[in-house]
Amino acid sequence: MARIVGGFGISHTPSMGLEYDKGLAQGFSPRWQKWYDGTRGVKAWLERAAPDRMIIVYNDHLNHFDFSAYPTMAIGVAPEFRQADEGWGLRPFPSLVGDVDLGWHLTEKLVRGGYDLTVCQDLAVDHGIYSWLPYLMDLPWTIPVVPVAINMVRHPIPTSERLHQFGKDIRRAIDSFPGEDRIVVVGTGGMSHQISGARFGIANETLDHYFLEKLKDETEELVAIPQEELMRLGGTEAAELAIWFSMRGALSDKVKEVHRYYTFPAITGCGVVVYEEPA
Amino acid sequence: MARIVGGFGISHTPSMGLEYDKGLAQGFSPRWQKWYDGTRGVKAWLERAAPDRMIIVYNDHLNHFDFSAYPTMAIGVAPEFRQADEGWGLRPFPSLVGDVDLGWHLTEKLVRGGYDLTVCQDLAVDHGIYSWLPYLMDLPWTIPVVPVAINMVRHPIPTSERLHQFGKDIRRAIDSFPGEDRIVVVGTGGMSHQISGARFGIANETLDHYFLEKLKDETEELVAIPQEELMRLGGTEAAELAIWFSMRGALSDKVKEVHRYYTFPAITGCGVVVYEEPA
Amino acid sequence: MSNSIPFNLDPPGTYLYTGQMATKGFKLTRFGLSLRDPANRERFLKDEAAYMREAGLNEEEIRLVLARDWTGLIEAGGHLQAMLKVAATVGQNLWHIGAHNAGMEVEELMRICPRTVSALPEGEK
Amino acid sequence: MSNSIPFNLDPPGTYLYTGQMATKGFKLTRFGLSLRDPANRERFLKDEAAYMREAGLNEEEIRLVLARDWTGLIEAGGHLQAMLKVAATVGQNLWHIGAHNAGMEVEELMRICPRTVSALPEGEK
Ligand SMILES: [Fe+3]
Ligand SMILES: [Fe+3]
Repeated sequence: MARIVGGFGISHTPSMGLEYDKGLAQGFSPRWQKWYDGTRGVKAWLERAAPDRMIIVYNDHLNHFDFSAYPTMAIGVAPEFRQADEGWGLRPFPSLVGDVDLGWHLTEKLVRGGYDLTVCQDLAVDHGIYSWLPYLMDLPWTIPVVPVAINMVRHPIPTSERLHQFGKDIRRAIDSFPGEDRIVVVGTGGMSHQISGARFGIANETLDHYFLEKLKDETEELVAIPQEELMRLGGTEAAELAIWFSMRGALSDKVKEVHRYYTFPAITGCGVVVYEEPA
Repeated sequence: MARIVGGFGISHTPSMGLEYDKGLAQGFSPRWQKWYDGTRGVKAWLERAAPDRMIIVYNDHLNHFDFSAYPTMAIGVAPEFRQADEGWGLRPFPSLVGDVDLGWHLTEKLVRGGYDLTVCQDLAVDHGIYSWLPYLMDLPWTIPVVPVAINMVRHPIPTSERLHQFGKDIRRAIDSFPGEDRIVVVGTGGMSHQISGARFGIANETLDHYFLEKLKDETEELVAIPQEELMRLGGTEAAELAIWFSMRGALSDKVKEVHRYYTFPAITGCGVVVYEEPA
Repeated sequence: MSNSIPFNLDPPGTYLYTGQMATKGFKLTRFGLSLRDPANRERFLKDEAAYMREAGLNEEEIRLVLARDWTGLIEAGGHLQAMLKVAATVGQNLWHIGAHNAGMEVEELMRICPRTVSALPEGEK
Repeated sequence: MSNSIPFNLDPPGTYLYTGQMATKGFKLTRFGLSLRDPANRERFLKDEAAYMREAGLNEEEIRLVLARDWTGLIEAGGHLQAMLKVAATVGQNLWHIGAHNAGMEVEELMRICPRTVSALPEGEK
């Protein structure tokens, strides 16, 4: 039977990706250098974890979907997922390899289990994944991925409870996936930040550290925080932290934290935490 | 507080609409005349019920959505919903009037209550609604509508249990909708039929009558029937009967059946049943 | 059971449309649905093969469409609703698809429809 | 609390994007997102007003875009992510939107960011 060997939560922002490209070309700014250094442990862990497949719960930022039909939860099931043009051209990275088999398996289990997934056989992925993948995984990218996009751009968004339960149900679905494959589950969403309104630039590092500290063992306590409260204290985009609950829910109570890093380069809290399942 | 005054379940098929147009122009075929006569009681009831708003749970047949992004459950929230061109041109009917206020209210309650709706601010509606609305409601169509589209074109489809619960949760959402408006809830899906494979044309009238007979008071018994069983006995498209459960779930235990009709004009069971809430 | 219609969901009686079918027939279905647009219907009718090649269909899929092999198309993952658009565009309809699937002439199929069966879920009579 | 950032979600500090905003700003958002396509960016830059009229925007919305009135656009229901595409197309960026929203110059905003606050959910310290 397939099994989840670990997972990580990680922030994403457009600048995280653009600064990386710029850094490669003309040297990294000190603010951002720290972040790329701080995530090297994730890359090392990922190589050790050697996943055969990955599930990435993320959010789109109106870069693929639009309001003609905006899904609360969408799953990508296709042989590949191209990069979305966010309005300033494509970055020099290839498409993601899609995991059709695991994608349909999850779709079957999750839809029949009460999740109303929109199934995308054609999906372009934005900085929600592209802003961190390039420095966590060497090219060529060969590990097939199932992306799951959660609505965070317009309220109502799904509750923290539901996203946490979603992770648990992903885990249950994996239990019945045939084979011996090793699976890593990622949850990615911004930490404290707000990028519109007069509160633009709000930075609550205290909140972010508190979140990283509690995620592993005091998950329920974090899940119980109203999303309004996360937004009030950490900025509207801090609501994306709820996506991390899906990753946490997909892992067991027995995980070990093997890496954690946090910095605040510009206008967004940048954090990462890696959990590993016992062998 | 707004309240649901009743609802109905009704079949839909493309021919039901096309034969109606043909009938108006050059006289009705006897097979179909029966159906239009049999639904007159629904029209009369609808006039008496005088709804201020309507919720219609239906399914699209790859006429609006496609597999680039096919939603398990989609809600339309827009000022109008145009008719979908199914591949043989538009029929001479106007767009539906959309109910933006009720649409967002339902979206808020249902998404926060654990339904992962894809919200459509631009939606074209196919024969799922257009094949019966023209003879149940005089023009101009003024009652604003919230359409909810359920995936029935590709498995996995949502379970009968979930669709039934969905109706109950629609009812709960209406309880908190301000005003005194009268609301009618419709569930529409084909009865026994299968339109591909060597079993093309299968007609299980026994099953359809059984369904119509039990829907009001023995709902749970019907809900418990595996959808595979419905398809095995009534043809693959009989799975659409599960949509009727959402209508039933939105109504109370105290409804009175005020109209029922059934016929089998060609290759699809055509049935309708109307339930009215006590005053 | 009339017309010996089997009470199971196996081919050739039934082609259940699953995710795997949707992956296999993704381009075929997309092509069929493109014919919801009148302008595309016109372009397709002008040169069927050219239109399909542009839509990314492979040679086998193109052959199936040109042959109006509705059963083969459904087996190849073309969704019935999408193949129905193809049929409508070339002047055929649901009955042609059904007859091809059922292995009979359209007239014969129309004559025996509705193919009445009578059965209730297990444990009911 | 630095920069006197309020811990609430009211305007002008925060514009929560709700369904009602999405209805109000549907065309505006759709217009902004159309600029994800390079060809549209080019067409827009050639004649902004003409492009916007074709996109169905009303005169007030067009005026707001021409004035780069990012705050007015957000109040009109233009989603930030969509307005960001407009900004990028006209050579501005997120900082310009933020500065306009915060009522200061870009340089000033950049200087005071990150605008550190420190607070935990109620009952925590
Ligand atoms: Fe984000
Ligand atoms: Fe149908």
